[in-house]
Amino acid sequence: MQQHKTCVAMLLAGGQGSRLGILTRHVAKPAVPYGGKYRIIDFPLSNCANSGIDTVGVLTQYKPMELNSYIGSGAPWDLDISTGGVFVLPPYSKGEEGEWYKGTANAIYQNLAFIEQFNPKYVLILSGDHIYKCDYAEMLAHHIKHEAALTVAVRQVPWEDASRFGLMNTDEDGRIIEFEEKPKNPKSNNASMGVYVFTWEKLRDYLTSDERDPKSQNDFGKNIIPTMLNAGERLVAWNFNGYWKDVGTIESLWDANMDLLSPTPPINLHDRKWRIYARNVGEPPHFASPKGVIQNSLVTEGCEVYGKVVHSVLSADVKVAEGAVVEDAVIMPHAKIGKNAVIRRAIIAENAEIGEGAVIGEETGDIAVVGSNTIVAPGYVLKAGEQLGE
Amino acid sequence: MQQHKTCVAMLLAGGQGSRLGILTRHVAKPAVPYGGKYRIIDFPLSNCANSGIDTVGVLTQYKPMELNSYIGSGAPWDLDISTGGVFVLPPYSKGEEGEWYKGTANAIYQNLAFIEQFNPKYVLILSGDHIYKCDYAEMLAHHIKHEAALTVAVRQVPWEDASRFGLMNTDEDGRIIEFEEKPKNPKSNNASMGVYVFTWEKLRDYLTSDERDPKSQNDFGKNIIPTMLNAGERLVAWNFNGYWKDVGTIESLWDANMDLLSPTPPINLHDRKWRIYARNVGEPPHFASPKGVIQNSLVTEGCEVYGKVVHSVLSADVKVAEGAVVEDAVIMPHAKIGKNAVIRRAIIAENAEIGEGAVIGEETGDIAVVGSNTIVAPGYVLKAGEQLGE
Amino acid sequence: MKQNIVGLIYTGERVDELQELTRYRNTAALPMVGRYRLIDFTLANMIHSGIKNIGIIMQKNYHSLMDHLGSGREWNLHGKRSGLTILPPFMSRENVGVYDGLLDALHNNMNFMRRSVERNIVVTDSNVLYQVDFRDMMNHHLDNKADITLLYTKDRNVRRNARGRYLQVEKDQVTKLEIDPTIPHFENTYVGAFIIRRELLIDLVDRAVASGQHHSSREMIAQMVSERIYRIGAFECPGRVWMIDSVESYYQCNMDFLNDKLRAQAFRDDKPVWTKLRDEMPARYMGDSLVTNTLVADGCLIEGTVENSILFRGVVVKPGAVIRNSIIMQDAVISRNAEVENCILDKQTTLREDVRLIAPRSYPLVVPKNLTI
Amino acid sequence: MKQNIVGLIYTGERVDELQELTRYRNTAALPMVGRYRLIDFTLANMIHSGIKNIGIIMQKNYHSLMDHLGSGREWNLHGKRSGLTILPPFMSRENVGVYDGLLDALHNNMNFMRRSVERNIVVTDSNVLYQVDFRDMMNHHLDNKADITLLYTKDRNVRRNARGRYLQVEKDQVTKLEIDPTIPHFENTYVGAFIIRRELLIDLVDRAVASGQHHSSREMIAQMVSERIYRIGAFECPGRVWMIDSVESYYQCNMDFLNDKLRAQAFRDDKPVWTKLRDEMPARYMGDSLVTNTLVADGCLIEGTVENSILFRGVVVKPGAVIRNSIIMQDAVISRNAEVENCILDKQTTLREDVRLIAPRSYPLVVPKNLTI
Repeated sequence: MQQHKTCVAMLLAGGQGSRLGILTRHVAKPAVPYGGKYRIIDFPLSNCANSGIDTVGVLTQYKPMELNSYIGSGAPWDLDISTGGVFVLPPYSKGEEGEWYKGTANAIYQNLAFIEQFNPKYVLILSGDHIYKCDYAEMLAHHIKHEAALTVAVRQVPWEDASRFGLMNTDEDGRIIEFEEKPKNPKSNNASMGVYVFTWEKLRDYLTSDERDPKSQNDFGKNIIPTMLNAGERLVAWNFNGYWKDVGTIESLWDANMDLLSPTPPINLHDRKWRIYARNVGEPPHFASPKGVIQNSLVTEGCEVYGKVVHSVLSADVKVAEGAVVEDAVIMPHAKIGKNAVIRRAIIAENAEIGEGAVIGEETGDIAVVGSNTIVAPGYVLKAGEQLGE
Repeated sequence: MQQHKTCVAMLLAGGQGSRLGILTRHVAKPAVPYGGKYRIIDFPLSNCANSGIDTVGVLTQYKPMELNSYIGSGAPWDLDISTGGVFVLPPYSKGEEGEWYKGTANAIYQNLAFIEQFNPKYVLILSGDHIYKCDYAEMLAHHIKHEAALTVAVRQVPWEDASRFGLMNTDEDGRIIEFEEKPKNPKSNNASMGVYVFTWEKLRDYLTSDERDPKSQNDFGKNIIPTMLNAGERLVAWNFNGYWKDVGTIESLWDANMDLLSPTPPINLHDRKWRIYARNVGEPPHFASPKGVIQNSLVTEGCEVYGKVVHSVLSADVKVAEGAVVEDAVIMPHAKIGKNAVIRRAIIAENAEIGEGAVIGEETGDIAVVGSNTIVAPGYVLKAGEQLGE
Repeated sequence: MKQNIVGLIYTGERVDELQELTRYRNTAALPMVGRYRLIDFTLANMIHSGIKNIGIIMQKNYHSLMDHLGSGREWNLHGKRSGLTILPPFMSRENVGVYDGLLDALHNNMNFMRRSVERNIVVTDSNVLYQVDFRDMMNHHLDNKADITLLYTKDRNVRRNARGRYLQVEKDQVTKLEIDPTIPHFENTYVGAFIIRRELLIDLVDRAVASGQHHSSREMIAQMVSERIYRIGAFECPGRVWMIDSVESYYQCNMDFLNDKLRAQAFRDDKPVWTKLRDEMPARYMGDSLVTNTLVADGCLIEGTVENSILFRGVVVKPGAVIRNSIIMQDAVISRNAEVENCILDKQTTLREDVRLIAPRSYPLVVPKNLTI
Repeated sequence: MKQNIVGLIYTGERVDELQELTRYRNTAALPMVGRYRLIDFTLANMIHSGIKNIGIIMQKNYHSLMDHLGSGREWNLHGKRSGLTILPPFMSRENVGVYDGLLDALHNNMNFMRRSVERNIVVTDSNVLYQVDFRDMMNHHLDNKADITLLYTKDRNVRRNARGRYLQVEKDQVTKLEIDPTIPHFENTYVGAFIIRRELLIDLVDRAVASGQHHSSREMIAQMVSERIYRIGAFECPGRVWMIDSVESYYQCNMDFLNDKLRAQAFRDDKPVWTKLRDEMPARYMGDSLVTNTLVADGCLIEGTVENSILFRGVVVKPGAVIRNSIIMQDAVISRNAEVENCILDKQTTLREDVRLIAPRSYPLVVPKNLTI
């Protein structure tokens, strides 16, 4: 059967995300929990589903198992269809030997045959590192309207931060005339989001020639975009104005969770026209006990709160025992907080168990982290900014 | 959520199957078409579904893309469930560097964490190289009844062939007392089928210690089974009496197809209590034209036969033009046989196009093969035993 | 990508002329062309027009249709965000109901129309077989600035005396409408599909019901034409159209698929027609089989002679048996030396050895399902 | 692994005492415990007993139940080889029917029973909530060499005067049966579930219908007991049993789930209760919320005070609002300073600002769905 997809998405989910410390020791970054019932990868996958993109390749090579299990058949995102769907794509052996993904561009290059089978007109490149809601269909329409070879999603960052980003300098029509990677003296504040729409033939051609260049680092930002600019291809910028958060560090992951607790959260997860889908674990409603206290928090199904929870995010199946205090904290799925334990400005990862009277984190200072499956002894004290884990 | 699976299956689908020549140049062996509408992997997957095993890991490192696309969400085999299902498991990066699968045992070892998450009692090890119908539930019941650490499926082979196999010498109770790999003077004719049921703890322990042995080849037959025997573990044999065909060579693949054309085929694919499932391509019924002739053949939906087809297997969407003759041949999906072409004792792979008047194969001699996507020029002659392909 | 059309299929047509074929199934569930049901072609039209949200209004006899559609998985219509919605007849403490025509059906399924988010809706009957891209029709509708656009055909094959709806079309606009004329005066036959803004349809149905026109949509459209308030567009259906409204037209439609060209029109590589799967093995030709000009589905076992026929999945033709100009449905068995000509054998029928069942070409005989003769 | 029991759930109970709660839905579709429907607990019992082939006999008002079950995907019952089979009321040219009790329903769904391949069948009602492993019951049935085994409970909570079926059980055998006694004489209440060999059930139904006992299965079982031809086993249901047959029992059952122990019995880590998903975000506690002894589902937004209550998905509690001892269903809105006590608010109800709706504990008030007060 001959297939014709308008657009296939390729999601770069490969990074270990080492700046997340012990949180990514056992899982890839896109599988890190966020916001009570989501994982980071739910955002690009749900965006795809809501944008009408039904074929997604997920490129991964680090700890793919948890991601593989989480994605499963793709049903939670309506991506379990016979004419497309979601595929986890690790590097594979070609004849005698295989090779790992060398860079972002190389990861796509190694999967050109995957894309080819869907015979698409356009390819959407995504990364699995950000929390945002985005209608890729609008971006694609922009790309088509401007007959671009490549459209780069950009967002305006404060001028003082601009030098930390890859910047797209555009002319008045939105055409990209220059790309600067972390310049000292930025000429614009249009930061690339690492979200690209390529016309498929262009992508294929430039990836193929880039691969032949032994000096190339096979990276979109460092190699592909500059080469295309030099070749005079039509590159346009597409402005994104919504909430966009890189959750690549402990601090930013914690921040992004706290964002959800403001009276008017900068990202609305209650939007029934743009639901964020997630794999559901089948827990009963959460229980607020007669003596428990819950204030300014997100609490997910399966939780049982006998202690005090203030300004925190509780993921599915978290237990907070009597006398325990959880404040300004992110508690990931299945974690147990023992009696009289105190958790402040901390992230407690999946399945961790905090013993009675333990004190994790402090009222001020850096975020304390307890890694997944870690059992913290009763009375243990973990100071601000410290990490404890297997 | 705590899971408890009785049995998880691990399917070793890694082999390139180089003895299949150009047939496996673009696909892994388990993805090779067979019997008109199946691929080799449909047999172990359907056996799992029919045996009530709903969680299958498919271990692969060579050309996984086609296999990945073919398996998709697992829906054709009822393996698209949220509490299990089918997972394609390639080797993955652990921290800084990754490693390819070194041997069959190492492939399972690298995926111990995958198995662990389902917390099974037993693990079924399968390979993706054989055509057979087998009720693994019976084998599992045998394993449980005999309180074995490992149960090996065996079948009786003719004594004269026995020295080509790994043989399980058993006592009168069916307990394995000796394992001989291709002995010159066989003491039994119980050949191992490479199908194993392990008690999970035993498997985990022996794989872990095998991995620590730098001299081990990390192979079930060469290392794990002898070690377990030496350690005095209870190893039992389970007799399988049905049709079982290794399709590892061009000749045996062709043979296995021809088996289906006998008046009473040795394997019944029309068995409605044990269906072999396959991904369906949505083709209309096949068309036997007013002038076409079809005799003693299997013809799949989507075919159009204007020429003569005798004692052959036609897969989905094969076209046989006027005047063409197809005899003793296997034609794989989407292949086109041009006018007046003659195909005899041949395998024509997927999407191949045979030009007008070309002659492929001969009435006697070895099987001729045309590889996938190959366009054969009009009038071309391919002799017996020759292979033509990209 | 994201679509702006929701589909609604009405399966309530009652066609007594289909005799035993619709005794236990509705017209939409009629087995067609060896492995399909009639509704598969309507679904294919919608799916390949990018429509992902489809409601199916059920009527009497809908067991086989529900069984066929299942979860919608085979059509990739099983999603959470969209997919197939089965709309069974509304039955409450007050209402043990069967719809009284399309208008009544629409009125009782207002919830589905209201809940949908798409701007436009295409409403189709289910007893017509054709190929159309509703996106082309939608574009025509918009370019034509129409309020509603009707699909029509000039195919003379679907004209009937004293039955059907015929349109006078002038400059892409419907100016007159005839319902069930003794002899049709206009060359354009309404194919039973229209496109309209969803909100407008809701409004029209509300008003029509309020004013007591409960019988069918015919009046609604007829009134729209006569009132001249709305601009009623007309879009011509490309290719052949088959109206399945009698045993003869059912038989002829199936037989037409033996024609290479018409088959190629219906089954395009890039627009597969999906249907419920059976996981049958390929068809087997054994012994002295002789099969010509015949469509054969998977799972058949043929040892006899078949010509100018259609064999559905799992049909068994024993040695010496002869089938001519016939439609043999799923799992039927034609025993040794039996002969069948110009017949329609329904599912699981069995013809015993040496039995001859021969009808005139002009009047194909229907054998009801499960019968052994 | 491979199972030898097929499940059949009868959803035809008509319980007028449930008032408005079952006006547009049947008992099986009653919303329970914040995010479930009553049938989810029956399905969980079957799924965790390894039953993979389940038929559901539909009756009047089954729209919401069909919508809930969808393709069966959420229960992993969407496979080809097995899964959920929706059995809508049989309607043909002859029969616009509603079943006249379980026996009639079984008779009209003989096809499902005949097509199944499992050796045994468990048939359950759908208005009882309990936890049982049918494999234990099956083993008991076999060890006991029974022809049919009835599930019963000694839980006094389900005893009713003038209603119900009560069993005299001697040595695991039912020796007497009472139907709707003024005052029950036996301490064992039949829970509405029995296990039997599939072929035997088919035979019994055939014979019962042939002899004109069309009304219900009650007579069939009663007759079996009195005839003393068959060995009628009895298996005691472990744990609590809730019979949902009135507004009061519905209310009490939900409230019982505020008890940690009873909740732990129903929701085990290794036996999740699946239900239709809504993809809601976690519940949000904002402002001066004060919530105690309450079950809260995802999607709620709570800015007011809630105690001893159950909030279904998407409930909004505005600042100053107070909810006590109440069940608030999906998407209900309690506006500022409104107060509700001892009430059951059905889906999408809205309480306007400052409105007070207070009922006595002994007589909880039901507010029908979509109402704004």
